[in-house]
Amino acid sequence: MAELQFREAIRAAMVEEMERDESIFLIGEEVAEYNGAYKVSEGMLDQFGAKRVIDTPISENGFAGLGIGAAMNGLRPIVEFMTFNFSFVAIDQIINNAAKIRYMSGGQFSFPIVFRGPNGAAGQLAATHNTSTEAIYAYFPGLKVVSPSNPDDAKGLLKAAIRDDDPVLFLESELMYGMKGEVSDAEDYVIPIGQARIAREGDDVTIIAHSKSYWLALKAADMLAEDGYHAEVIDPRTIRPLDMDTILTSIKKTNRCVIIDESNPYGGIAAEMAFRIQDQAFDYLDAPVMRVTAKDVPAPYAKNLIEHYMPSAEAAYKAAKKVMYVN
Amino acid sequence: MAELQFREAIRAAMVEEMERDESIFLIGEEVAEYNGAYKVSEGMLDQFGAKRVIDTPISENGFAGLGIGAAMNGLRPIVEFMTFNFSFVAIDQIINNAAKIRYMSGGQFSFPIVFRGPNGAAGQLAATHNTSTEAIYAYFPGLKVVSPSNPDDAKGLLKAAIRDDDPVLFLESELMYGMKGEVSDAEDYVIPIGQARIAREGDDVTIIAHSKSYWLALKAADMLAEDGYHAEVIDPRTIRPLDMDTILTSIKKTNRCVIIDESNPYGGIAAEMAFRIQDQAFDYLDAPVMRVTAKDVPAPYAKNLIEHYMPSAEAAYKAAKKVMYVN
Amino acid sequence: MASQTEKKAAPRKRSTAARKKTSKNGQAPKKTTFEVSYTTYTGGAFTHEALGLSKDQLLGMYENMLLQRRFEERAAQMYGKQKIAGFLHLYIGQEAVSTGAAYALNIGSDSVITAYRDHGIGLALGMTANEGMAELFGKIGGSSRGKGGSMHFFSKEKGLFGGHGIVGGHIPVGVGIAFAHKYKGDGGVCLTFLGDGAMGQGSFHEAANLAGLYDLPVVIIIENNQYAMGTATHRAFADPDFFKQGEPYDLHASVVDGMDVLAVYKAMQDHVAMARDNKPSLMEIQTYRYRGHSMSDPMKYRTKEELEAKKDEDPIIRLKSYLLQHNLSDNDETDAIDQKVKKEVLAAVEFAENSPLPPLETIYEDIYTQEDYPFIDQRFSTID
Amino acid sequence: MASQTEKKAAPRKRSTAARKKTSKNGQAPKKTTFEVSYTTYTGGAFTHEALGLSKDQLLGMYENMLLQRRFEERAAQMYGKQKIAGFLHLYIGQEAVSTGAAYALNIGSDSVITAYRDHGIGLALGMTANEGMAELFGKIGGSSRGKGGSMHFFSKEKGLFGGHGIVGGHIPVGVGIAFAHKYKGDGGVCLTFLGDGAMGQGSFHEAANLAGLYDLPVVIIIENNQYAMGTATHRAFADPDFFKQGEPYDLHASVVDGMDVLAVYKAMQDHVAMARDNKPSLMEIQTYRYRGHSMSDPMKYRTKEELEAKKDEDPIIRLKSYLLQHNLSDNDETDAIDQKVKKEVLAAVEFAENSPLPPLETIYEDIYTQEDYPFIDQRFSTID
Ligand SMILES: Cc1ncc(C[n+]2csc(CCOP(=O)(O)OP(=O)(O)O)c2C)c(N)n1
Ligand SMILES: Cc1ncc(C[n+]2csc(CCOP(=O)(O)OP(=O)(O)O)c2C)c(N)n1
Ligand SMILES: [Mg+2]
Ligand SMILES: [Mg+2]
Repeated sequence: MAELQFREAIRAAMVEEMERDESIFLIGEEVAEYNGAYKVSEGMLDQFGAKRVIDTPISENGFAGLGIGAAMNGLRPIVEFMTFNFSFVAIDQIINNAAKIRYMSGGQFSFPIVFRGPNGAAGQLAATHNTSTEAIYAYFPGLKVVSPSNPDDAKGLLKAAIRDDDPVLFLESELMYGMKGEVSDAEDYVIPIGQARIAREGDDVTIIAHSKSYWLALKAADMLAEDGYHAEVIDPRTIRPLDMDTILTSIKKTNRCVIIDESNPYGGIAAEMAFRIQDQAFDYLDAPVMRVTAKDVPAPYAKNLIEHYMPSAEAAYKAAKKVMYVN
Repeated sequence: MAELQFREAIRAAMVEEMERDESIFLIGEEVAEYNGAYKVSEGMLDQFGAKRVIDTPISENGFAGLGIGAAMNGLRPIVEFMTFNFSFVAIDQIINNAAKIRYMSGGQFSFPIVFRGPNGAAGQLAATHNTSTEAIYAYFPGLKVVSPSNPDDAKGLLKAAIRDDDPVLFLESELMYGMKGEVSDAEDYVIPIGQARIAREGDDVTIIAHSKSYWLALKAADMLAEDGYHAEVIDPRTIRPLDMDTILTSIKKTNRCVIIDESNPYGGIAAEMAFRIQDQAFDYLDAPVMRVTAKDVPAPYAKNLIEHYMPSAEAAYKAAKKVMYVN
Repeated sequence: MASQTEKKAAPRKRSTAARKKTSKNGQAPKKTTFEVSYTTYTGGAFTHEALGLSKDQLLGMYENMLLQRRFEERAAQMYGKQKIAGFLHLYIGQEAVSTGAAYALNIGSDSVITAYRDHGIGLALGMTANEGMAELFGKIGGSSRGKGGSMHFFSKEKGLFGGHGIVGGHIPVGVGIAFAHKYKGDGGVCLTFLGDGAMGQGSFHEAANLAGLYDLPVVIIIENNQYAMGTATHRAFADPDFFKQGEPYDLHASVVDGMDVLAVYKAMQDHVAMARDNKPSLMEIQTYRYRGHSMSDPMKYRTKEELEAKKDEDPIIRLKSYLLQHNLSDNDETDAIDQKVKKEVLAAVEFAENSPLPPLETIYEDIYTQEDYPFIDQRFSTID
Repeated sequence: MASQTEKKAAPRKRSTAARKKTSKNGQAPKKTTFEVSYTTYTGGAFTHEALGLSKDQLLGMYENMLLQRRFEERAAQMYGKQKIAGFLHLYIGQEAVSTGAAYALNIGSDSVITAYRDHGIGLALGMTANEGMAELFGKIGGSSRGKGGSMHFFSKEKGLFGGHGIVGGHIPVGVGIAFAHKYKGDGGVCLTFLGDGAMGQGSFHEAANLAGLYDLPVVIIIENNQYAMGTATHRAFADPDFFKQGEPYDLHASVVDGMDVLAVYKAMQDHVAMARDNKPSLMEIQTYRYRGHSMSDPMKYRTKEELEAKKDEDPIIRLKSYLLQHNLSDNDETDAIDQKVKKEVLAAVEFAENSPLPPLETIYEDIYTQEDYPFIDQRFSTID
């Protein structure tokens, strides 16, 4: 096991796959000569050259579409959005072309393309630079959405995403790029898309959380442990498709569930998970499924406000106690 | 009470408001000389002239942004999207500018703007022309989302939307434009945004549905009536904010709920409603909240497939019986 | 291209340059000018000899155009009989563009992408009337298995990458298809067609710049049929001279008479040759659609006279008279072609009629390549 | 503008035109050219007398530029002390642009919109250092009550419509602000600033066309500081001569030396005058940013030499030497201004320090004008 930063794990996945397959290339703003706005692609231009590591103008709609056309014509693009906040000017390409052309062509074309980059809250950057896009993209059949919480999952899942013949949105986080973690150095480390991970076992309450929120879940679980309660922590890892089997199995054991998600609440993935849980495990629930999310407001700049805006381990801890009907 | 087509009711609302307030104008593709792609704005160019009824190039991002700038600078634009499928190339304007600038400016600017046009499934138009956008826009705080099911609500709610000082997305339907209905001819008919309508009272099961789906709900209620069950039908009318009081009151009476929504299922508004219902009326629910939605696939062209794709009254009827545990 | 355009490889220092001028020029502000050149392919200016086209090739072009025409006339009729639903956008009047293009390509190794007015180019490239008509009918025998309909003709075999319904959305995709040709070094080029109305979309600007920046083997072709739905170009564009849009992206531009298949063919040859050298370019083809935008269009935005005048330029009649005037063919021969095409189209209607509806389970096919993708389980929530 | 551009009101029939040519021209394809003209405002070419600027106005410009400079130098220092967080994009080096623009406007009745590098224009228009610094500190006394931060300076009073973080997203908004000026007939104009990098966005193309089509009182101003983050313009654009982008939208274009406040002022005067006549136009200002893109930029993409050379053109030093050379001022006078500005900035830091954090309940304010909007109730779901 090597210890890698999150950004290094992502880079390792891209490098290994690009060494394996000539048809893979990386394209995006500042990915080449600048070595990546967040240094994720550092050194890749030197290793692979300008043909395969490509800087673009600030034209997300243009280069996302370029990637889609390249995928239709036999290549395997990795399209980096500097952040997913900027994917909205390209969303038409993703949801109408990448997600739907295969269907509209009766299966004649496939879309082996990965759209990756940081997603979600990133601190004091104000409202336009803190958008969580999980639910928006997961809404569209034809896409897969992956969002890892740690370097090991990031490497294994990104390799899977790059090999996948369907379009995958791979959601990272600025705030986690520097985080270090053990990463398997297995020969060819691939984690299948669509499998949740049980990070911690327990039978009192299930806490579901992905990406940054996963770490809040662990913290909340620790706080609960101090009170003598055993929380089971599940990291879905893949947002679409959801691994409901793992989730339902846990809930049938704990009968209680709290979902942490830093998205805004309305129609977020917490709502979708909760819907399916009450839909498919109604008789097992001893309390409503609760969600701990960002507030129903745009993200503010001020330090105290953005902290107040974000979900917290404290709130998750309290929510867990609520669904256990204890205080 | 005058009988008006849905399109006539929308036109009446725009005409009355434009006669009342010089600062209101209508802009969009084919709204002026062509009289509207769906004839909603028929005659308005003649009445108000080219200054206030304005044809645009096919530049949704451009003219949506133009409307937003005009709103910031003292006007009250009505921006028509020929359909909301085409709003995706303009979504950045709507979610990052219309929804957030007020916040980012500390309340210095307001956005009295309406984005309106047909939304959702429209028959055999294939995958890109059948998108339901409710959940995507409702996700964003800063926006209001309204989607009426009949001419009377359409007129009263559109007048309210035009007078509202916050940005409102007003979601119509190609397939309903020709539908006729009684419309109040009260002097100044305004229906407040954010109030659901109980369309039919009953105490066995609550069926919630908006826009086209509302008519499926009535049909399902009739089918249930034939079996001797009394369904309460609620049309939320406004998607954001949701009138939870009306919904919860009903559920506390019926203890059962089915939501019909022609959106795709993942993270749709049915998931959000269900989340809040189980969250806030858990102890009253005798069965899981069920949703009857479009299938989890892109919309197909073929007649039989698109019919299979759409939610049906039949499915809602069966779902209602499921939550009543009868067959 | 502008005479004074420097190669983009060399970083430019115009701010310094600007100041240098002051020495020469105390009197400011200073008016400066530059020249832009473009190429015109005028109708009637090209003979088949000059283009090296044989009689058989001309007859092939005639049949190719006629097939598109008759196919769509029949489709319109079937729409009236409600065999076809949704939008049906007819290409009638523009056939010289698709045919001229198809003859300039290596079909199978080159690529084409267009918008929703796509029947013409599909048939021109060799898609069969059968698969086309069956698609319009929404049958399993259709080119997209009934999932795409009129706006979504695709043929991987013929290099047709669609058929796209979001105006402007396919332009960057076309540039990406060209990107892949260059990346793979397979010698292919991509013709990216769009309508005049699509020039209103920012996607054109982004795609044109990417094409010029990366020197991609693409020809961006504006089919200027004068209208976007009911909007004449001069009502939608500050300057409807679309050929001027090449210069800012370092794309050589041409203006082509789209009612003359020979002019179109020659222009396509020249631009395809540029593309094979990785010189992206822009083409404005001036054409005309005889029918309404789609089947429900009152056409109040244009006069009968205008329409009739254009019909005198009918590209099919025009080629036919060219054949007769040059004694390359006679009425018997052209009639025989007419008959052949008519049969082909009638057979297609019958094929479409007899092709089964797509089985309901196919609704879950062709979305993901993954065989066992777990779609949201509606076993409980919606009763199938 | 192209000499041969017809007025867009008159429908054009170029396809006919094209064919007409054939008579004159049997030999085809035919090369055609047209001329495009633009205006150059070169540095050093303008004297204050010629521009009718008084000594006091020049000193005002000097103070105006210096305030921006010192404000940002101090902000950078406060960022180091973690009083400021998030992105901090400094405008240092570009002050001649904001000041030249501000002096050409009727502040209060005219409008300005720009991207996220917005401190300079905010202060130039008269926003106070206090409200600006407090905003950077995220305090309630900030111009946006601490909700916007560095990228989101707004001042309704001064006509600053932001301060926008999505590259290119504000360009159509600027055109809409101009639309409202014309609609209301209030005589106002809107200066819409964007960076060279923003020229990659389709929103420019759509906005420029709308401006030209509707004849709006707007000046679209490209602040070409040679780089977008680490990308030099020639690496992002097929043709980095941005002034060429005016022609296709019927916008008169100018190229301006942005290191000379007098050249900028003159150009702004001329273009604002065009705008007041509802003649939209385009301006490419060649400027330079001395600092990194934001606070964490290694700046490997440019050489020390390039940076030093540019510093010799420092617009503030340049105006100061102009004042001295023309005996309009002396060091005592300029030093006094330096002292005044320094005090103002220090006072702003103190103001920002002492301004309270926004009360937590303000998180729900300034979203909707509706007082009682029912935000999603987190009473139960998240415990406050
Ligand atoms: C983004 C988007 N906006 C609007 C539409 C609706 N629409 C369909 S076709 C059309 C006109 C396009 O005209 P043009 O590009 O000239 O093509 P033509 O119909 O003349 O072939 C419009 C506005 C759309 N499909 N997509
Ligand atoms: C749509 C979008 N894409 C990417 C970014 C990230 N980004 C922020 S600033 C910037 C560079 C912009 O350069 P330029 O327009 O030249 O302005 P300058 O920084 O030189 O003032 C980029 C790529 C963004 N904010 N928005
Ligand atoms: Mg057209
Ligand atoms: Mg720049």
